[in-house]
Amino acid sequence: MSNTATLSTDNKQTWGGGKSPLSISYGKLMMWVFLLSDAFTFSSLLVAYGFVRFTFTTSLPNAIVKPFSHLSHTFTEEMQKAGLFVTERWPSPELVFNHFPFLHGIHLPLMFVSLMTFILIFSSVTMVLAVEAGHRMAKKEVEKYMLWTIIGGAAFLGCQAWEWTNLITEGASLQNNPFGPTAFAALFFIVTGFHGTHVLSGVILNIVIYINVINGTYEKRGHYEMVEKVGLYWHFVDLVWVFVFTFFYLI
Amino acid sequence: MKHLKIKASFVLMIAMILFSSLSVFAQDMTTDAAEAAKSTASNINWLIAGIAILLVFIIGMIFDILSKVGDVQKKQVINWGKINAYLALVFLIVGMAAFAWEMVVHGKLTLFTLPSASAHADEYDNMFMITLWLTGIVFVITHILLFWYTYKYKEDKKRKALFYPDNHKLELLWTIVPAFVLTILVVRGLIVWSDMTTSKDKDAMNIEVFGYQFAWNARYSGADNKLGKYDFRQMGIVNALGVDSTKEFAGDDVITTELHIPVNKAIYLHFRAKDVIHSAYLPHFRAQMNVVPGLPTKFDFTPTLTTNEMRVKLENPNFDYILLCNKICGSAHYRMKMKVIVDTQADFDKWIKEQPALTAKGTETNSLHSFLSKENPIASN
Amino acid sequence: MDHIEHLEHTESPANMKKQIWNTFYVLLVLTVVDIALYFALLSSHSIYKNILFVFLGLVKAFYIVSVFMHMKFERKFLASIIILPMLFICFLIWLALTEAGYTFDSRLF
Amino acid sequence: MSAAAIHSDDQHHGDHGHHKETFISKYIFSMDHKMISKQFLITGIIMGTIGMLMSLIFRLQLAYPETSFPIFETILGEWGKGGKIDPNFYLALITIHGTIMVFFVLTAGLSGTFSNLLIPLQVGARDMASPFLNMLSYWFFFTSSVLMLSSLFVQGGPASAGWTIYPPLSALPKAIPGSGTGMTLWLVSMIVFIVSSLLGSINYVATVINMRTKGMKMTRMPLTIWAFLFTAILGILSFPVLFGGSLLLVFDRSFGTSFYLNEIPADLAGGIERVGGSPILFQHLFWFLGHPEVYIILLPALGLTSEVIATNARKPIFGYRAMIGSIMAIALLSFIVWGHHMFITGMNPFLGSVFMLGTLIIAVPSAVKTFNYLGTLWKGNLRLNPQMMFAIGLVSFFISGGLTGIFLGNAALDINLHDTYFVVAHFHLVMGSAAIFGMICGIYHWFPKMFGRMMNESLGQIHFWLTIVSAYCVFFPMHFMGLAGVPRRYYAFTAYDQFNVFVDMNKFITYAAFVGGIAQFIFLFNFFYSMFKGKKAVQNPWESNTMEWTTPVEHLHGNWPGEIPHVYRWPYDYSVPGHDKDFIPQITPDYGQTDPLTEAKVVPAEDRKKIPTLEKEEAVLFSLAKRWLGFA
Repeated sequence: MSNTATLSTDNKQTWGGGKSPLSISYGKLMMWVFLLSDAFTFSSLLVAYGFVRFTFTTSLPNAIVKPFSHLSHTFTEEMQKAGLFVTERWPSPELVFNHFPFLHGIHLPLMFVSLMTFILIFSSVTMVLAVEAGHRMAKKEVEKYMLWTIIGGAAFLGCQAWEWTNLITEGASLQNNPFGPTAFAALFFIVTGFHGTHVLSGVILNIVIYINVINGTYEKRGHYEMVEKVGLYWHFVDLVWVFVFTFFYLI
Repeated sequence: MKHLKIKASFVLMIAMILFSSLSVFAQDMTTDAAEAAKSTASNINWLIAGIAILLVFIIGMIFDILSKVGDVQKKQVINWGKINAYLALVFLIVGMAAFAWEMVVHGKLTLFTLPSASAHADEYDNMFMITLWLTGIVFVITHILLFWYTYKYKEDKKRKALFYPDNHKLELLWTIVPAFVLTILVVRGLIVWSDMTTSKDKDAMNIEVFGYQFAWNARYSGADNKLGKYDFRQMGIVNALGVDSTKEFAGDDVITTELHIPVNKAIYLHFRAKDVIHSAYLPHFRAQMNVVPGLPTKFDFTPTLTTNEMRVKLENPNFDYILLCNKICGSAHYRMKMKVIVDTQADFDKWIKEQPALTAKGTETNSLHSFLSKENPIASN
Repeated sequence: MDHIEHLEHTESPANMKKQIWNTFYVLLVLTVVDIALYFALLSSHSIYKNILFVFLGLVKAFYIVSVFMHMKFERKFLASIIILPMLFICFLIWLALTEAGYTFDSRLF
Repeated sequence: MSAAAIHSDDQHHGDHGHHKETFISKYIFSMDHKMISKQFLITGIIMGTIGMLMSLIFRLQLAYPETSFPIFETILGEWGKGGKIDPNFYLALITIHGTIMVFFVLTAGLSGTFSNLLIPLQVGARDMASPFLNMLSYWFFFTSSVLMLSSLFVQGGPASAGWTIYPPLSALPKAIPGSGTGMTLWLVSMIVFIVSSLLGSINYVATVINMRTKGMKMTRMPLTIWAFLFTAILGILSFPVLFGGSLLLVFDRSFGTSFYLNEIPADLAGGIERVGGSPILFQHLFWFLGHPEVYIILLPALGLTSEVIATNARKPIFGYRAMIGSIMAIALLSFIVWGHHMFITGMNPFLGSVFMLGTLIIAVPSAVKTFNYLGTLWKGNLRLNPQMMFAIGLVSFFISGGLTGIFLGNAALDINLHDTYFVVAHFHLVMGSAAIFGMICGIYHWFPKMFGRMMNESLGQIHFWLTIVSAYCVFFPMHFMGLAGVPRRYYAFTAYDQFNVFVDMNKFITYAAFVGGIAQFIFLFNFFYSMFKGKKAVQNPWESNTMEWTTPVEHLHGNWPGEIPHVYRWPYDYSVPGHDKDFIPQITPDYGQTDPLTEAKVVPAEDRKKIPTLEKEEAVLFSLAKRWLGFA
């Protein structure tokens, strides 16, 4: 951080402006403003979700399937027969998201998404630890935590790919939805897909930064602000997931 | 100076050559194409365009030369400050005269000079006139000030402007006064708006207006005053509106291509579209509502003058009320309209009897009222 | 000069690390609470359940933004210019839901 | 992000960019904000000319619906068979005219040009916070303009659902030919445009907040900068919502989803039945951008005007703080009033009341701005040069158009005025003419700064008078057509007997439009001629206070040759009593004033080092030649 200070004063004399009233560098400010606008993009998609959802009644599950109970391979059809998955009603999430890798046939409502959430939160923690190590100019630690973050992000993407595959094999697509209104599947794919794109670009950015860290680019530059900026982006992706999780899986 | 002259004459020469060659070319064209009158028109168009561009060029050159002369002579050739000040004054006076002329002459062409044809039209016109007077006064005063100041305070090298950066009282004044005036407008506007959007009459006659590319249909609810259900999957060439006559309330429905409505009776219009958004605009009744596919919309009003009465009042035997499409909807948007005829109750009853109902059976008495099934708009019953 | 001020309110490394891990535990617990509440309230269908979930989501968001994204240590002004515009989104949400409710009603009757 | 930051950091280590510049790095992929602003301006002017020519074509159609113009067949080909415009192409023309004017001319051309030019110069920065992103912003904009224009040449013609592209018309290719490839290109172009706008806006905000020179407090910034700052914020917050909205529309169009479609049978919607969405949703998402967009257009114009009026009235702008306050109020309110475009689209009437309240409140800050302009003119010493005349014209249009807004903001009155010519007249006055006047006023004022030459004054004056008269002649009578119930976006009015009375008025409007169009050619001539042949500009031709006039006439990458001057006062010290000159530049300290940053007593202006100037033309030419040849 002290290096940041000297660098900025140098900038002031030669090129940059004279002020930084928010006491952050312009790069971080730009990142914050970008995240603000990106928050609006996600909000618009979630607002669309809310709007569409409010024009449907939510399904009232009259038969609750117990966790760990046996799941027949025609579970969706059974639900359709029971009147829980009809096109006029928004499906109850725990009946849709109830699969877990390697545990086919067991009703594990929302367990997999909890795991995904955990992975993403954990990668956020390693990211913030990398940023913290960057403040101390501890190159080795930054490397270690960056690597963990990248692994976490990749794991999350893998989980999402698995979940998508699972839903698609059950017949869900942009135009089709065995669980209820088509808009449910379409919105799910678009919103999680848009979030997934963000995660993917975050992972790519992280890899670029990781390589730079290994090469000692920031060591030479004297500060690890780049890690901080990408960290902001990474936390934002986590933040968005909190709301995607709340709105798509819980409500 | 010498340099300038050479340049100027050079430019003029080019201009002359261009102009003469163009006119010779044009003459050739006109003589050659005497037999083909159509292409002449085209060539003349090109000629006009060419001449216009040339004129712009010549004018530009002249003024460029003038300003260069001014620079050399160290004085302004044209004192635009003074000219503009006077022109501003002329613009103000002529503009205000034109404004008044427009209000008087073109104002007569507007709907507001026609007798009001629906119950809420007076309230509407009243609101409009209040807004017009208030904004008109502000318009005139601010424009007089704007152009008067432009004239009065034109640059005078001997004078220095008044250093007057702010005056909080004045600013407060011209914040509070508009706020106050707007409060009046808002409050009145809200009253009028809520009057117009809440239906008052429970016994209003339910009529469905159905829009599609590029025509309108009307569906009358028949004796039971309830519109039958529809299914958009059945909309086709045979059954344009997708109404199944065997369904509940649908049997006595009447589908027409003209909108006949009885005078002095509350009309509850339900709108439905097949393909894209249209807008049902009934200017004489101060009524408009978008017609959205998959979203039932409605508007209610009470006509107060029959078509015949209106014809007499306007001394125009050809007058007809219309319903026109006011939301861009495709190539024939500009002629998507429906004739609206306001009849007396007796005439209306006679007319509706002549129209064939969907089935002769009348109303089905199926009272099953499914909570979630798609139903056609029915007034609060 | 501004940057030096910025330095002063950064915590010591050990303290910071502790805070990060604490936040992680909070987030973890909140997520578990979310899932638990989901199953506890499965048969209920009140709007308050949704409000509760949104509230828990906002608490998580608060922790992420304030600790992970370092907002707690930034100037108040920065925090406000990032967070206040969210009010517009709140307005949009309120409006969209009211509107959707109206659409639902008008399709029903 | 990473590349940009790395780049700018590298640049900081170099000196003021005295590295080698090739033609490509200087004129094409330039990272100098002044060159980027010129690129924006010239692209904007080209797009504006195209948009204007389109409007002339459809004005001709409106005036003579029955007449055949062979020229149409020549230039439009199959769209002008028999010399008459195809009704579908008419709708395409109005759509593309609207889109080009709103987004490409008045958003990018106006705000892009002047934000880029003035933000670094007026706040005292070497360049934008990130020159690289700035360059990207221009090239995204360029790409999106090319995409938009290329949609004119595709099968089925360009997008023709109106610039508001309401689905289902824009979502169903069967509904109108333009909803095929043309609409896809429109959406792609718009998404690229949004990216460009975001890159630009983020840069502007960071520059204004972080890159100001010493002593340039927020309260010492010229009103232009305030306007640009809030314009950028509006863009950052509203464009993403359009992005989300158009993303969903892309899915509706191409991937068979139905977010905006309900009860559309399969044969209309490409074989897939569409159930479950709502067209109203798109309208909300669109107008969440659409209404702030109006102020994205208008605020920079008002900002430029504030500066021009103060400079040429030789008088401080009246109520500087009130002006800033009203900019803020307008910016905030613009986010909560979008529903007034939708009063009768089937929206909940209760929400109509909410939006009506907000809409009419916006009139208050607008009124404050107008009265403050009048207060500035009062007892001024007005130099009536073209930019001042255009600024006065802007105020006039702002008043006329703003007042008709009070009719349209009233939900009840909107019932009969919605989508009639009254609306056309209203927004062409207030955001068409007024914003164009602001842009032209800016061009006349800052042309010397941009190109180092002066524009011809007389041509400017002729341009002004022809333009204001023709603009009023075009748009004022339209109010009466609207009040008579004439709908907008009609190809012809021949199907309605009651509109026959407006035949003459339509012809008159068209003649006036042509006069206005020719007047713009005078401007174009003046602009391009003066760029190369105009009189050489002096450093501070308008005797203005702001910082951009302290930079040398010849452009430097890095703006100031030495240290960036410090700022000691607000920008509106015109005609201060007790001074022999009627202006005091911002960089002039008062006697005995302390430098706010170094805490040392500063030497009075007269004794200070003179503002660096390159007065001799030979020197300018020599250095220019050297730079062009690549020696410097």
